[in-house]
Amino acid sequence: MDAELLYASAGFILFVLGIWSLLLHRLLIRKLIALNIMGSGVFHLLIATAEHHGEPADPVPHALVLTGIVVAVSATALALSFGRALRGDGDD
Amino acid sequence: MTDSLVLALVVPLAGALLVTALPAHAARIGLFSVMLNTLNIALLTLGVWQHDELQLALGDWAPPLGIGFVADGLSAAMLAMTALVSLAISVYAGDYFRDPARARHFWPLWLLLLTSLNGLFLAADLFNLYVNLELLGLSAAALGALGGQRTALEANLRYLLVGLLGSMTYLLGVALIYSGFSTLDFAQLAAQLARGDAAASGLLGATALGLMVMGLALKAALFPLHFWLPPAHGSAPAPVSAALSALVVKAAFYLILRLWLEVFAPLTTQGAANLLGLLGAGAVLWGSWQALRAERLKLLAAYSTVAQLGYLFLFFPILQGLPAGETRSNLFAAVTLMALAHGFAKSGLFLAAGFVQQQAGHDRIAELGTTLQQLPATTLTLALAGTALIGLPPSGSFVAKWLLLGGAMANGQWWWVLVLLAGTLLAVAYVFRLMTRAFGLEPTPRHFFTQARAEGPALLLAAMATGVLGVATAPLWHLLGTSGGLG
Amino acid sequence: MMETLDSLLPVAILLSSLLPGLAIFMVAEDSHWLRGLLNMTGALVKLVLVGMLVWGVYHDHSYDAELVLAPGLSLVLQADALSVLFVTLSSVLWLVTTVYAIGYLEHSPNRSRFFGFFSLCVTATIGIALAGNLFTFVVFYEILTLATYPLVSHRGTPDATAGARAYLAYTMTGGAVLMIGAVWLQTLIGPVDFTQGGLLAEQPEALHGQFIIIFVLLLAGLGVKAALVPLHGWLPRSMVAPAPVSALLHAVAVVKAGAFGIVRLVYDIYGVEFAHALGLLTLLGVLASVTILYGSIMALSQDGLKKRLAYSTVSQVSYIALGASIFGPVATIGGMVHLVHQGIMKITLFLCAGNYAETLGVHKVSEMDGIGRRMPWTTLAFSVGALGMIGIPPIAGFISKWYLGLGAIKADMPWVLLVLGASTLLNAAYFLPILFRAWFREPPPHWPHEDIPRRRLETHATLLWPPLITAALCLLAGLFAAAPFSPLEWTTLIARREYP
Amino acid sequence: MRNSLEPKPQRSAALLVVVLLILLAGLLQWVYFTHAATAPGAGLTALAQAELPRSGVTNPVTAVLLNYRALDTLLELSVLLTAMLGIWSLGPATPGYQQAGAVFAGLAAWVVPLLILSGGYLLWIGAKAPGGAFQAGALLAAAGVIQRLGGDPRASLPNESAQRWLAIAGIGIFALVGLATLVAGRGFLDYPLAWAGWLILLIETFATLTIATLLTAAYVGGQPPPSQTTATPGMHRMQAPDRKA
Repeated sequence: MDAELLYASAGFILFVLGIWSLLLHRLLIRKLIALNIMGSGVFHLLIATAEHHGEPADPVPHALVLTGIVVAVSATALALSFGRALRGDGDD
Repeated sequence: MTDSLVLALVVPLAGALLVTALPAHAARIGLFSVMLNTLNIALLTLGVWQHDELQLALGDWAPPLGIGFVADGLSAAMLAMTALVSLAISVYAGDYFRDPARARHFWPLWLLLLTSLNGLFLAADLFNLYVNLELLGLSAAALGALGGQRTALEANLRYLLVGLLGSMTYLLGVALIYSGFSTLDFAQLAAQLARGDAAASGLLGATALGLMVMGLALKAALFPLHFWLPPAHGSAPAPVSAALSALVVKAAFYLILRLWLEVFAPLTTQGAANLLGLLGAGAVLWGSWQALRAERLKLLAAYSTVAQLGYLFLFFPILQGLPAGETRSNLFAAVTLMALAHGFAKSGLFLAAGFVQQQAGHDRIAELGTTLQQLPATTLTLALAGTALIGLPPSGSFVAKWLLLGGAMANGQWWWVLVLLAGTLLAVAYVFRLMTRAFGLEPTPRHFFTQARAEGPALLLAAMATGVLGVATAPLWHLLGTSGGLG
Repeated sequence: MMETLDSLLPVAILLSSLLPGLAIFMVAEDSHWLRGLLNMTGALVKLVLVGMLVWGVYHDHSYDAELVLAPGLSLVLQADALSVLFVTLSSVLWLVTTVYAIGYLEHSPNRSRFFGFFSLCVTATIGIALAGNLFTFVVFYEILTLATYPLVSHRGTPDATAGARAYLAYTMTGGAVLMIGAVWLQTLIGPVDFTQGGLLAEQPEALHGQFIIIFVLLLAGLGVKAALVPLHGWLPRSMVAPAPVSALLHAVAVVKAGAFGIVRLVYDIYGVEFAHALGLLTLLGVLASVTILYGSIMALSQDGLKKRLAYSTVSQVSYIALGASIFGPVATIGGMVHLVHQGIMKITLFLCAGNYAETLGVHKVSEMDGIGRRMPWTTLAFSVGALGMIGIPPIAGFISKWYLGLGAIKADMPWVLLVLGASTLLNAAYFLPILFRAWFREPPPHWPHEDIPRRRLETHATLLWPPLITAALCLLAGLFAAAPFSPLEWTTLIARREYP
Repeated sequence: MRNSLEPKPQRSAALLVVVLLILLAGLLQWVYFTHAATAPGAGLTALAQAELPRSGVTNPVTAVLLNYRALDTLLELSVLLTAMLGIWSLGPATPGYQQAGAVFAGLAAWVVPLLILSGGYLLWIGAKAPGGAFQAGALLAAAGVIQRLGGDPRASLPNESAQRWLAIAGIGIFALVGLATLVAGRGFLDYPLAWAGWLILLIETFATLTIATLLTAAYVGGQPPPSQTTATPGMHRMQAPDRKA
């Protein structure tokens, strides 16, 4: 099996696992990890897409992944901050 | 002329940067940027009016390598509505966030929100839209939590997470599209799909469309994915609620409309459109019913947003079933008109509700009688907005509903008529449950306006929905290029 | 140039009450003077403009203003003979009622709100009268509902709120049904322009079944406002409104909007011949007859004066529908002329009832003993209105009944005569006792609530003159029925155009 | 969607979700593999390579990020700014950590300059090879994180006002360059070829500073405390670090 198909396949599985974890877990931190796993899934797919046999890798999906990562970091940071504000100084 | 496309992004963004750097002058710079944005959007709309469509390849890189911006009639209409609503909200917010400590948080986020909205209505590139969607989701959630109460934080955290789930789902669709079509550009994608080279591409495209629509439907709070909306919109500060309900969910709806009817049109089926319509019907009934039962004014307004979005989705199955022609283009204009009218009405309603809440110290409907009777201008605002929500003349939603009914009948899809009937009567009930309290034995207020800067913008917004949009619809039809015999 | 002026006239008539109405909302509560000025200017300007319109229409001038909303969907204002009839009635009675209301509400709360909506209400009525197609009609019909709701609940008491709620429930449901019917019809045949002689007769026969259903829908929607039994429930309950509102609601705006709509429906959409051919006139005639009898019977047992008048309205308005349901020009004249006659008679009665309540605190029939001695002029006006309702010549009501009866005979529908006769007897049975009490019984030592002391006049001049003027109009319309521009002559003109 | 306060989902609902998700996964796999087998997309490799000489850089990814699709990057920076503004709006920063001991301080003294140096290198090399503003900014932010862990409550960031300027600098320069090309009659972010390399470097330099500031500020986690605060001793709580950094 080609590497990129494996990547894509793994990407789909990661994405679905992410949704599963997001929907069925209660803790914010798990939900955020789940969202990031979903993101990784999509990025896997994009990386797989960039691969074309014999040619250099397609730079566009790579750039999309980089942009996507920054966006995911931003969202995660904001959500964590929400969690902290909600928790106040109480327990986690 | 195409400069205005870029400026639509740069003006609010520059404003956001400036108010970030100079928080002491946030209110002034912020209001100025929004005014400048309105002016720019006016120019843009004028450009679309004259040329039907404005296009731009950013950095002079033509798609598929670069990002394209396209402003057609639909974009221009949404942009113009956004510009006017945001101007009114900004004037109101100057009064609402008088505390400089809150103002300095509000303005930069608000201008970033405006940036993302303008970007969403202009970008013709699936991935650029994703970035805009995230910008929108983050700024909206942060704005919604500005009130600072626990309920607001919880509701907006959930909103943020739901938004992220939605955008991730959307992004997976985008990735699939790129893997299959090697382009992210609307026009190129539409052309490839129209050629319909291989069955496999169609399957891939349909799956991607499904993912994207699902993600966006989550963001547009389509029933039953609406659960996050009422708490988030009900707990945000009034100017933010206005923007969230009038503009933010509308942006997600706009994208669905654009993708469904334009880019992916060759792949959509009547069955799928029926599903959207069915969910819309559910939203109309459920949202209206919940609005009827809501005990707080802002919650009522939020549930009514769920219902009104449902109306917008009712257009899909009917549009799908109609052949190209006058009825269909009329109906397309009608859905736009409905979205605009709701945008104006709901923002006016939320701003008025915010003022009522400030004056009364609460927004429990059962105890609002005194306050409503003391505030004639605000009560009139609520009444005008309510008229548009019900869809009575002279509101834009009445015209839209008339055409929707006509479309359903022309199509033989009778069942939607019943949904509309039930939704209308429920809306009458929930609007007048509030308006009834405006009549009582309180002493007569001496003046129409109590605080013109807070009440004026809301009244003007509501009057746009009920009044202006109810009679002056011809320009919209012209803008959308479906003028037929309008000349 | 002439073209533009012609299309501007109907718009100007609409604006002459709309603009003052919007301005009045903003007027500070204490600025009586400014509010009065806006009100009176609007009413007088409207009257002048309507005068010009009457003159023009009489001379076969056509007035047309169109605002296109979407392809196939326009707001059209036009003036034909029928709309002029209603416009004139509304604007004359608006002026009278405004004068009355200024006096009546002198010290009551929320005047800016009241007069604002009052003007909007008249605007909507004028819009209904001038509507050139079904869409425009529905638009103004719904606006009328919205504009009258605040007037019904104006007093703010629990009663008023409940009355307004009932009003709303009936009219909004009716409006929705009307809208569905209207859209359906438009989907079948395109824009429904009001056309003399109707526009459905030429449609293919396959559609006739749907036309019947649509007629029922439209009639149901219009019947709510016209208070056709069993859709009349809101009307007695909305009696809680202030007297000028009741007067306007019952004599002009709301019930007439419904009745006028029925007339349009029969004559200018379906065409009376076509409606007859579909058997729809019988349906309408039966409904109208039932309503006439039911309203009169209910009126008998009401002690509240306004309630008795309200049930009388239920009954009397259906004369108009009855006229429309009889095929033939004479009955058409009878029905349409009753649009005007019932209006001026009923407004007289309501204004008088308001005078009794405002001056002496008398609300019930049983309190009216000897009231004619304390308030002779008001009672005189009341008597003219009441006798007119019964149909005593030479008062206007007689003309209507005469033509209706004659029309029924010509159309070979003798049972209508029975309805008319029974109704007349019932009218007499509920009005004559009032007159007897008022004129011939001894007045009580104290009136329930004498608010306005007797000076030179029995009550304020602004309260006294309006009913006297409308009573005079009732007499004039009867006495000079044959004069040019009388309501009768005008309806004859309409009927001639309807039955070529 | 549930947040942490809601009850555990019903077992049956959970089962339904799992079944649906398995179906979704199956669908995605099937659709993708069918497609990849019959009509794989060609990608934009050739086009991106062909236009590379006109982009001002030789690293195709950087060309995409800062030239072909520069708008994405401009908006991405705005997203990061939004996150920081949102974080600031949610309240003040948590107190810093206890002053670090000698071992950590010694390590930091080694690592921080190294990080800064590597950041500079990555920024420069970005034009030709993998690297660029985000990578460089992330390294600088890592340096800030280490400083905060070592006891500096502000993570080496300057005072609030300067932070605000730093936070917008990269986006501002980006937009200004765009406006400049617009005024010059070329269109927004349409760099003249001769200047493209330098303009991209200029943008990337400021973007690096901004990214570093924003990431560090996000890590600090709230509106900066007024100046001359000292570390509050006794706080050991670890914050969840930004994974990407």
